[in-house]
Formats: sequence, C-alpha cells, structure tokens
Amino acid sequence: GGSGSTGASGGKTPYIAIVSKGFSQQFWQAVKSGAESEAKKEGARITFEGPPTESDVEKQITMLTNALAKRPDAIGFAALDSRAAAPLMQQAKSANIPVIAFDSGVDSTVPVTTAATDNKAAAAEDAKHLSQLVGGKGVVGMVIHDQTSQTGTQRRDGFIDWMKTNAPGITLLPPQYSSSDLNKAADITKSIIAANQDLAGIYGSNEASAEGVAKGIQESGKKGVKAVGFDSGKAQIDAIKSGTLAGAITQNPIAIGQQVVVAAMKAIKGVQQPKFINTGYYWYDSTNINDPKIQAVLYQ
Amino acid sequence: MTMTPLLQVQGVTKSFPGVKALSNVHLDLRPGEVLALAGENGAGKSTLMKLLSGIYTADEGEFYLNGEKLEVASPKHAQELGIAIIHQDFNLIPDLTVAQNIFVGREPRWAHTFLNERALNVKAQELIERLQLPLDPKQNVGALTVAKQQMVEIAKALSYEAEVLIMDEPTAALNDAEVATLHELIRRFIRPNTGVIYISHRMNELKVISDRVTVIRDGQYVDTLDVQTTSMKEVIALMVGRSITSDATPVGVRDDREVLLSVSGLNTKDRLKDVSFDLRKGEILGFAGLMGAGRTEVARAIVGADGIESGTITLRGKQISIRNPAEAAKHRIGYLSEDRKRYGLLLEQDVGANIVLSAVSELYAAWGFLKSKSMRATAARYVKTLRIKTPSINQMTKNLSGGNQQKVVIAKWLVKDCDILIFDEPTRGIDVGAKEEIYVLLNELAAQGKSIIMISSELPEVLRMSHRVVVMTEGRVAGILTADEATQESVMHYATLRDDERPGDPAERDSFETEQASPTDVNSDQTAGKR
Amino acid sequence: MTASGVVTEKPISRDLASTIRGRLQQFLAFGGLIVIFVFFSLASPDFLTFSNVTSMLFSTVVIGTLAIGTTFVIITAGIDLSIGTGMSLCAVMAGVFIVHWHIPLPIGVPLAILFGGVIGLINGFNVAILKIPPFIATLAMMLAAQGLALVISHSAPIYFDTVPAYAAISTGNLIPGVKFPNAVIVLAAVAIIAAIILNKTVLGRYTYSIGSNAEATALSGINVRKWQIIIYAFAGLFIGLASVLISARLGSAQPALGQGYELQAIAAVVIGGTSLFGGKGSILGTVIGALIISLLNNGLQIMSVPQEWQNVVLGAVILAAVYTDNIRRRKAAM
Amino acid sequence: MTASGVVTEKPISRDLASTIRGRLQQFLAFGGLIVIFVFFSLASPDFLTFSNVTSMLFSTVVIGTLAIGTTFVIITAGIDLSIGTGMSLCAVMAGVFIVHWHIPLPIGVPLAILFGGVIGLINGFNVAILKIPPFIATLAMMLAAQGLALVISHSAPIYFDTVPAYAAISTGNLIPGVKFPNAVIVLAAVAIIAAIILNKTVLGRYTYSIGSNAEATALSGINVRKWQIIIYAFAGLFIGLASVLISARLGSAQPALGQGYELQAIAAVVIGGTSLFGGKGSILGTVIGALIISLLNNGLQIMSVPQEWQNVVLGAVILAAVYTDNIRRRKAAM
Ligand SMILES: Nc1ncnc2c1ncn2[C@@H]1O[C@H](COP(=O)(O)OP(=O)(O)OP(=O)(O)O)[C@@H](O)[C@H]1O
Ligand SMILES: Nc1ncnc2c1ncn2[C@@H]1O[C@H](COP(=O)(O)OP(=O)(O)OP(=O)(O)O)[C@@H](O)[C@H]1O
Ligand SMILES: [Mg+2]
Ligand SMILES: [Mg+2]
Repeated sequence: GGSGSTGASGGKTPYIAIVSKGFSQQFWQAVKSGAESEAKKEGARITFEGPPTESDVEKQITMLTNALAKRPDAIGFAALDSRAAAPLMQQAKSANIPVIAFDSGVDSTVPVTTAATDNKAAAAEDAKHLSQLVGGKGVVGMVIHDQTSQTGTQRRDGFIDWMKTNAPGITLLPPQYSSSDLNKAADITKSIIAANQDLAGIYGSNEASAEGVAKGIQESGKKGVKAVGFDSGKAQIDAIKSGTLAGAITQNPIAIGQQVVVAAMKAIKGVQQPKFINTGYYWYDSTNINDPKIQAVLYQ
Repeated sequence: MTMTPLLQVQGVTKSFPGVKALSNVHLDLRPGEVLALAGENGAGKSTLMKLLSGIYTADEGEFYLNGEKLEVASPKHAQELGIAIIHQDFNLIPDLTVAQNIFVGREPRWAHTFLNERALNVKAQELIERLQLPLDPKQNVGALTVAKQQMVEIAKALSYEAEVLIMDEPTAALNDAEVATLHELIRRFIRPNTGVIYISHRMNELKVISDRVTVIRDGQYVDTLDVQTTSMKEVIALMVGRSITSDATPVGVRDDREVLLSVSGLNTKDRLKDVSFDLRKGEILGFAGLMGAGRTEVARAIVGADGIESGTITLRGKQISIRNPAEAAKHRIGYLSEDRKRYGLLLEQDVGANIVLSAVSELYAAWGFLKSKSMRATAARYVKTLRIKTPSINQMTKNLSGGNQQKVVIAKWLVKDCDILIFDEPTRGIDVGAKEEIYVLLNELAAQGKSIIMISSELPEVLRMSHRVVVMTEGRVAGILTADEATQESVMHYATLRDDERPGDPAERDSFETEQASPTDVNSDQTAGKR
Repeated sequence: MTASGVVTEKPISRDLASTIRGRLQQFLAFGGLIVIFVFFSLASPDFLTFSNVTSMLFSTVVIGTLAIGTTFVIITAGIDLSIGTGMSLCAVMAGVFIVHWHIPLPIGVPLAILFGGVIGLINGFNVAILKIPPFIATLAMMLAAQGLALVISHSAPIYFDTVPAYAAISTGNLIPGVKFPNAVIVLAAVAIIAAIILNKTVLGRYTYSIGSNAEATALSGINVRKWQIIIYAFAGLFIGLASVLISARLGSAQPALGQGYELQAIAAVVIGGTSLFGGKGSILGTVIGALIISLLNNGLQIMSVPQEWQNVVLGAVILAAVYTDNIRRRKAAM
Repeated sequence: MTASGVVTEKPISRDLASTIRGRLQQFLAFGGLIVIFVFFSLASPDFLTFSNVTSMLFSTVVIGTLAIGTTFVIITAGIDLSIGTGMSLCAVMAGVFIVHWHIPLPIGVPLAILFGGVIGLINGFNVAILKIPPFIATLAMMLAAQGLALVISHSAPIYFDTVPAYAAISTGNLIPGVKFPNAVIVLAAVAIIAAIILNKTVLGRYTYSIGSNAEATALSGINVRKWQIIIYAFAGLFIGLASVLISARLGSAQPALGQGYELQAIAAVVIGGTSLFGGKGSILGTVIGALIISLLNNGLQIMSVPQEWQNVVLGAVILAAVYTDNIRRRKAAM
C-alpha cells in the first residue's frame, strides 16, 4: 500500500474522509450536517460517503479503499461489517492515518476512539415504553428496517430480548422488514393490523419504518394501537404530536457527526482521548417534545 | 419513341463496404408498360429498387419522374410521390393483422387519433375481394405462410394507387395459379399513366407479363430488349454472360430402388390427413400442390418441428419417432425451410457461420473446440461452388442479396452429410443460371445415393427434377405419379382434387377450370417444348 | 378471375371461434389471479375483509401506475429503468412546485406529471435520435434522476403538510361514506384510459408496430423516431402520476425512495404477458401482473409467513403462475 | 464451370483489411475507457497510483466475473436477474460447506462454484423446458435465492476466519512481493478462458446461433433446449466463482449482499456492446464495460465529487461513452 505519508499538518487544511453506513437516509444526512458544521468551525475539509443500503458491505469496503487512496489526514468510519474492514484498518494504521469509528464499534484495535450509541439498549428502552403503554399484555408487531445489518438486528434483538425477559404478557409477532422503504413499511403495517385485529402495539425501528407505521395505522383507521418508533424526522415528530405515535427513541446524529470531526482533529493533532465516546439516546414523546434538551437532538 | 418516360434512372452508382452494387446504371420506364428487370443474384436489382423507394441514397446519378428531377428522401416520401414497392424481403409487421398491415400509417381515424377498426377491416376486405386474394383481414400476419405474406405485400402495394409500382420478386413464393392471379392484377393496374417495374427469376413469367426487359449484370447496365421480339434464351445469355443448356428431364429414374423412408397414415391436428408415401434411396421425390396443400406441414412433421397426431415414420425398415429436428439430424434427415429469413438463416451472423452451422459439432469440432481453419475452408469452397456473391465469408448474411442468401441456406445442407434431404422451395429467388447448377448438384447427390424430397411451387422445376411426384391437396396425398405420368395437366388435375371428389366429376371440375388453364398458359413458353 | 380454390373456407365462423377463445384466454389469465385470491381467502380469515382488500389495492397503485406506463415502452421492444428513481425526482419536483414555490395544486400537480413526461421525452430522445440502446439510455437516466432528486431536495424529504389538500389525491375518499381511497380510483381510471389509448388510437397502433418490426414500420412511411419519442414521453407521464400518488400518500416527497420499483413494475408487465421483445402486450395483463405481485405480498404478510420465506414462496408462485399460463396458452393455441 | 465473374476478386486481401478494421474498432472502444482513464489521471494526483489502480481493478472483480457469465446468457437473447442474489446464496453455501461442514478448501471451493452451476441449471431448465421467459424465470430465482440465503444463514453473516487460507483466494498475492491481489488475476484468467470458449468452441458458436435465430438453429438440427440449459448452467459457474471471490474478499458470506449487482453486471455487458436482443457480444467488450463502470465510480470518489452528484455524472458519462461509441461504429460501417 503505497499511500504515502500524511504530511497534513503543514499549513494545509486537514482533510477528513468519512465513510458512513448510509447516505440518503435522514439519519445519515443529520450526521453529515453535524460533521460539516463542525468541520467549518475547525477549518477542516471533509468528504462524506455511504453505500446505498446497509447490506452493501462490498461497496462500503470499496469506498473505504478509495478514501484511503486519497491520503486523508484522518478517517471517520461506521463499519457495516467490522471484520470485513480489518485489513483496511491495518492499512490505515501503517499509513499513519488515524481512524475514528462511529455509530458502531470496529472489531479492531486501530480506531483511536469510537463514538457510538448502544443500539440494543436504545431498542430496549423503546420496548420498555411500549410495554408500559399497552399495560404489559397483548399482541405487539415489529417493523424492522433491515434484516441483516447491525443497526437492524440490534434494534430488533434489543427490543425482543427486553420484551421476552420483562413482559411475559406480551405476544410478539414475527418481525417484518421494510428495507427502509416508507411506502413498504406502511403496507406492512396495514397487513399486520388486518391480520391481528387485537393488535395492541407496534414498533418501527428507524425513521422510515416508524413513519410507515404511523401512516399504516392512520390509513387503516384502527384506533388504540400504541406505536413507538426510532429516530426523528418531521413526519415522525408530527405523528408524535398528533398522537399516532406514542413516542420514539432518538439518538443525536448531529452530535455524532460533530464528535467524529472533533475526535479526528484531536487525533490529527495527536491529542489523547478516551477510547469510547457514548453518543447517547433519548426517549421523547408528546410530553417532553418541546423540552429544549430534546429539541436539540431532534432533526427534521 | 419520343414520349417522356414515366421514370428515368441515369448514371446511378451505389457502393457498400467491399461491394460495388451498382455502377452507372440507367433505365427508363415508359408510361403504360411493364418493364422487367433481369439479372443474376446479386446483380443489383434490389439495390436499384431500394434507391428508387428512398431506402438507400445513391452515391451518384439522377432519377426523373415524368421528366422532373426526383430526390427521394424517405420511404414515406416515395409513397407521396406515387412510388410503391413490394420488397423482396418482406417488410410486414408480424404482430398486426392483415388489414392493419395493409393500411399501416393510413388507418381510418376519428379526430386524427382514434382508430376506426371497423372501417379499416371493411376497407381491407373490399381490397382483398377486389384483388381476389385468399386472405382474412383479421388474421395476424405472423401466422401466415410465406405465400400469404407475399399476398399481403401485394395488396399493400396495390392499395397505394401509385403511379409507379415496383415488384421485387413478387412471385418467388407463389404457385403458378397465384402467379396468374397476380398477372391479372398487374394488367388491371396498368393504365396510360402508370408503370410497373417487375423483377423475377422465373423467365417464362417475364415473357407473359412484361413489355420490355432491362438486363443488368454485376451492377452494370447491359441492354434493354423488346420482349415480343426476343426469346428468353437471349435474355438469359445476356444475364449470365453465357447460354444455359439444360437437359430438361429427370436423370437416373429407376423403379427398383429400395425404400429408405416410409411415411404412413400421418395426421396432424391442423392440416394433414392420412399422408402416406415412400422415399427411396437415391431418389428425388417431388412434392407438388397448391398453396396450403400441406407440403410444408409434411416436411415439418417428419423432422419433428411440429407434433403429429398419428401415423408412423419408418426409416430403413425401423419405425422411428422424431421429436425435434435435432433427432431428425441424428437420423441424418435435414430440412431446408421455405422461409429462409425466419427459419433458415442467422441473418446477423456471417456467411461462414451459416454455411457450417448444421455440421459444426459433427464435422468441425474436436473436444468441443472448433476447427476454425477447416470450417473456413469449407465455407469458402461452397461460396465458390454455388457462386455466392459476397465480399468474403465474413460478410454478414443480412447484407447478401436475396438469392445469395438462399444459396447460403442450400450450402448449409450440402455441408451436412444427410441421407435424406427435404428441400422446401430450394430455388426460391435463385437466378436461372444458378438454378441449373443447383439442379446439377441435386442430381449428383441423388446419384451418390442420397434421397431428396423436393417441395416446389414451380411445377416445371418439379417435373424436370423428380423421379416421382407426390401431389397434395388440402392436407391429403391426392396422387403419386411416376416421371412418365407427371405432366402439367396430370399434376394440376390431382392438385385440385377436392375431398371426396372422384376424378372427372363434371360438376365439381367446373370451378377449377380457369385455375388449371392459367398456369398452363404461364408456363407454356418453357414447358410446351419439353413435354 | 382465377384461383378461388385457395380462398379460406368459412372465415367468419373461424373468426368467431378465435374471438371467443381469445376472451377465454384472458379470463383464464385472470384465473391465475383468482386462484391465488381464493387460496388466501381460505387460508386466512383476515384476508378477505373490505379493509384488507382495499389496502391491497391501495398498495398496488404505485407499481400499477408505473407498470402501465412501462407497458407502452416495453411493447415497443424498449425498456425503462428510470421509472423508479424518475418517480423520486418527480416527487421532489412536485414538492418544489407546490411547497416551495406555492404553485396552486390544479397547476402544480399537472406540472409534476408533465415533469415525468419530460423525463420520458429525454429518454425517447436518447433512444430514438442518439440511438442509445433503451437499457443504457434509461439506466443513465435512472442514475441521473437518483442523483438529482438528492441534489434538488438537499437529501431531505419535502413535506406537503402546508398543503393538506394534496394528500387527498391519494388518500381521500371520492365516494362519500365508503372508505375507498382515491388512488385506487385513479389507477382504475388510468388503466382504462391507457387501454383505450393502446387499443384504439394511432399511438397504440404504432406502439405495437414499432415493437413488432421497427424497420417495416419505418418503410411503411411512419416516422418511427418521432413516435418513439412520443411513446417514451407519454410513458413518462405515468412516472409523474405515480410520483404524485406516492407523495400524496406519504405526505412527503422522499428523494431516496424509488430504486427497485422499476424491477417490480417491469416484472408486473412481463408477468402480465407482455413480451420484452416487443409487439405483444396488454394493459389488462399488466394490471393483473401488478395485482398478482401485491396480492402475494399482502397475502404472505397476512398469513405471517416469515419474511425470509416470503421471497422464496413469491419466486415459486410466480414461476408456477407463468408456467400454467404457458401451458394454457399452448393448449389454447392447439 | 464458367462465369467466375461473381466470385469476389482477392478475397484474401479484403479479408485481412476487414480483420484489421475489426481490431481497430475494438481498440477504439477501448479508447473510451482510455479517455476516462487519462482524464482522471490528470484531474487527481491520487488516481494514477499503483495502489489505486490495483484497488480499482480489485473492485471490478465481482461485477466483472458476474458480467462475463451473463454475457453468454445475454448473447442467447436471454437475461439473468438471479446473479446478484444467487451470488449471496452461493456465498452462504460456501460458508456452510467450508465453515460449518469443515470441507477442505480444495473441495469446498469447487463445490461452491458448482452450486452456482446448479442455480444456472435450474434457470436453464425453466427457460428451455418449461418455456418460462428468461426474465421471469430468473426473477423467480432471484427472489428464491434471496430468501434461501437468509434462511440458510439465519440472516447472519458466516465468517471464514476459522479458515484463513480462504481469504487468500481474493486478497493474497500470487506474485510474491508485488501487492497485486489474486482476485484480479483470477478475473483476467477467467476472462481469457471465457473468451476462448465463446469464440473457439461449439458452446460459444451455439450461444451466438441461438441468440441470432433460435428457430433456424433448431431447424438446423441443433438441440437448442439442451444447449440453452448448458449455457445457463455454464453461466451459473460464474455466479459461484463471484461468490467465492467476494466472500473471500470480505472474509464473510453476507446473505443480504448482492441485490442490485445483477443490474450493474447487465449494464457492464450492455455497455460493452452486447445486444439484449441476442446474437452479438464479446467478452472483451464486457470487461471494458465493467472497467468503465468501476473506473468511473473510483475516479469520482477519488476526485471527491459529492456523492449526490456522482450518480448524475455517472449517468451522463455512460450516455456520452455509448453515444460516441455508436457514432464511431456508424462511421466504421460506412
Ligand atoms: N446493405 C448491404 N450491405 C452490403 N452489401 C449489400 C447490401 N445490400 C446489398 N448488398 C450487395 O449488393 C449487391 C447487389 O445486391 P442486390 O440485393 O441488389 O442484388 P439482386 O440483384 O437483388 O439479387 P437477387 O436476385 O439475389 O435478389 C450484392 O452483392 C449484395 O451482397
Ligand atoms: N386456412 C388455414 N388456416 C389456418 N392455417 C393455415 C391455413 N392454411 C394454411 N395454414 C397454415 O399454413 C401452413 C400450411 O401451408 P403449407 O405451407 O403446409 O402448405 P404447402 O403445401 O407447403 O403450401 P405452400 O408452401 O405453397 O404455402 C401450415 O403452417 C398451416 O398451419
Ligand atoms: Mg434482390
Ligand atoms: Mg410450403
């Protein structure tokens, strides 16, 4: 790998290449905007890229390879499959390019630090709230955004595990997957409602799924189904305000983006930093949605 | 003559990559006449006509219509100028009906947008009836036989009310009876202000229908002759640059040959009823009949291209069942289809690939690898023997003239070493000179002990080649004649026998009288002397 | 005159018979759909409810609309890969027109639909004039539209909540009292109009003839290039319409939604009996094809088949449906 | 026999000329690729480095392998939509064979490749014997494979880290000292073998014949059904090979990876000049097509073009490349 020396700090604007798990989804756009605003502040140049779907491991690896070829001063990386990226991590290390992992851990000692949310715990939080909302019993459906990706499986398993251990009265339906397609999520929700007239609650595991759940409930005209979601977004916030969605978990993607850049700049300057930065998550519903602290983490 | 020609062509040159198709050709069509255009395969006839109808543009030269300079920009423009053409290669739209094809681009409409299908069908029906063609306006053209497709082309061209009508081998797929019908149509079309350019390789037909004949050779003008005062022999000599001497009777006729293939009681769902005949070793067995008599069906049924309902096929005394043409090939039976474009050629592949196609895995491969050198040598040899006019064996088959394409199909079956060859209209579109050479080849094959079934709509051809003639009508075998028995009259008699009709039944015979008479007429020039 | 012996006997009775047979064939193609429908109705009591059937029809709307437009293109022996992302781009443009520029709906919606027409027009131009193979021309458009949708929307959905009437286009109920979404009625109307255009107008006729034999069509004096452009542009209108229907349903223009829809729409067309080699096809078939796909999706979900198995079953059923349809046709053709 | 006037004079010299012209044409098609290459080399200093060119070639490997196999199918006028998810299924099977069942690599890898052949065989059977249109037959397989990959893997990647030698198939360096990944060498070898098979064997010859005119080929006594099945099965081997290459690269079998690859592979084939209507095409063209796609992706990323614009540019460049290629060909045909 002849990716020369970093040679960055010599007056040139530092360049940070960020390879995320996605690109066009709102969540990743919020991360991107956070990173961009921070970069502006710090006087750094960034690029932000991500594969079209969260299953496209190969595409991400290629993007990371290309990012390395540009000899950046630091790399921000949210691995879809951390083991697949291991050789590239080594390559970055040997080229003296510091790596900041974000959103999920990278199975490697290379990253200087990891800025991530515990998706499983966040999903468990959602499960806890939904269980309370339905009174600990009844049929609960799940619309999960992806079947194989880490965020998909963790948000599914975190939810299921919590329900299984803490809410014996709740019957979980098999999860259905929306491929992050809002339209499809709405159709799936309607099918779930049609097949389960006694449906008590339903969970959507990302923005598109949660919004689709809200749409589906609304279109089916079914009353009394409690729904909880994940992430934020305008339609989702509106649904929470109107009561179609009881509430949702949001992470703080803007802050994640900012932290990636902050950590990268520190790493470029050789400043020591903690191995793990918890980016946190928040439950929000109609009661606290106008709370400035919550408002700060919502993105539209 | 001093009158302005209806259409005049001057100094026209046209080249294709590697081929000079026309060089400095001139021609004039007088009002009220049928001008025949004669020349060997690849002489440039179709190319000239395509220039006239706006498909190609000339490299050099001028055209005049009624004395005015003519620049044909597109086929549509040609139509507007009053030039209609029947192409040698059909230009029909298979998924549309007969009526839709005839009036495509000129559909009766409401508000310029909505189709009046009823009016369209009525119009087509009227036209078809006026022309007396056996067509159903609502039938899909893709389902029609070549002959019927040809008729659709004829109907379409005649429907334009053009001044100049160009017909490029309109009769290649037609039977004598239909040829006569077409000639009648042409005669009715001709008025003092109209003219027809007529291309055909059936020389006797030129004599019947045309007033003058222009001969071109190798893309160059040779001469224009008055048909009344010229014998076809002279025309042929001008065309091919030598005179053709032909022995006009079958050779090697013997009745002691052993039976090789025996078909008995063959029935298909659609057409064939109880078809039985024997094919002997070294025999040329002719199949005659009117269009739709079922000859093609018999061939397709034998090689397994179509399913059969009942009946047995016995090869060398052993009953066999053939489910597809590949199995037929294993039994060394080959079938040359009458529809070269649809069933015969790989138009987008080169000449070489087409010629060796059926023999590739058998003769030109070792361990799955092609023997390119020997394939090319064979292809080159057949290009030479059959005098296929092509710049090289790498030429795309699509770019060959119609007759040369047909020669490629023939070559394909000559390469493959079959015991039984079924040739369906093998000489369709092939010029007189080359026909003779193909006849020679067929006779040689028969002499080598190969058996040949020759289906042909050209009765003279059947008569001069066949050791025996199977005459079919309406899916049945009406009669099997020996070479001695087979004459124009006897064949036509059997060919028009109806179901349950006893030969000589006067009431029924009546309606076919004209039909029998005209083909005899048409062919009198060539055949009268022979028989 | 001569040669009367060759005239086909009894053309009229044959005609009648073949017409009846044709009708029966379509009825039987419909039959495949009905078999699946009956199966699900028996298998799950939740399937055959008014609201579920309505929602199944509702979920057919977008694919159905796209598929109807594409049917025209496919009958010309073309293909349109740009319908999915083109739809996203149109939806974004609808958002720009209606939300950002405050153009009133009666003008904004037609504008969005026309924008679809422009996408089609460009495809048509590339195919007919630049002679780019349709697959590549529309693939390029697919990529470009995908990018442009993100660029124009700044990669964020555009919400129509300032224009509440917009949502009614899809989700409103024209028939008062009955909860039957407008979008389904729009689809039905569009299907009928498309069928009329395909079968009864010059445009439809040339669609078939170009697909059947473009060369012969050109030699018959028809301006094939012009008509190709018209047909692609016309099909583009359906992209625009689909974009309006989906964004009205979702209340937002989702710039990233749409990829993959092209394959589903083309599948609906092909399952409906339209040949990718052109010349053959029908709107009824396409609608049936689209219904089969959404019926299967809905039914398998209703039956709570695990999702990983749903695709396996979907594949097998599509194969079986088309295979039986083939056999039936071969039988009918005998 | 007389009249040799018709036989072409000097067929040999003319033959040679047309051969040279043909070579030149291919060289020029290559030209499009070179133009893009030179452009990127000038535009970005990071582009023309050994490691970047290597990694660009590396990223061509999977699409390239799939595209080469599909070229055969497309030349027969077929299509294969199952290559993407079929690859996932094969990769999962490789994982099952090698990781779960501990079959040694020299047997396990060929088994995985053969499994691809089985997928192709089934496609071929459905197309040739059941007469399902290729689009539908392979669409059904695409869905089924997608589902089965998830079912068999329990929707989780299978990691090959217990078999470190596996990764070397893709990422190892056969040429010692030079960091040139094996996968690229495999792609080159496979391309050469495929080209030989397409041009020099009976299989290749029949591939072209069937695609040119299947009916005429059948009537020439060739068992078209049998050969169709063979061709699909043969093409399937490339699915298997691609699955090995990708899973070795990633160190894991990703069951959800692969959808969308079919479109990219088909695009590479078509950009390379193979006609979707069959009868025409070449392996060299396909390789060039695949290179153009990955070159563009790589170059645009290296130049740090914003991602939303990348697809717009990609679409435009593909259009331009094919258009200029068209003009060139028309000129050459004059
Ligand atoms: N599109 C083309 N490209 C290349 N060569 C062509 C093309 N069209 C015709 N030719 C060549 O031009 C010559 C004249 O062909 P043309 O079709 O005019 O012959 P023809 O006189 O009609 O012959 P036939 O009697 O066989 O129909 C032939 O050598 C043919 O191969
Ligand atoms: N009246 C008809 N109705 C339906 N199909 C017909 C009809 N006439 C003919 N056909 C079809 O056309 C073909 C029958 O003509 P066929 O080609 O066998 O006759 P032929 O004796 O070879 O005559 P020719 O080759 O001169 O047309 C078959 O494919 C048959 O199915
Ligand atoms: Mg000709
Ligand atoms: Mg016949």
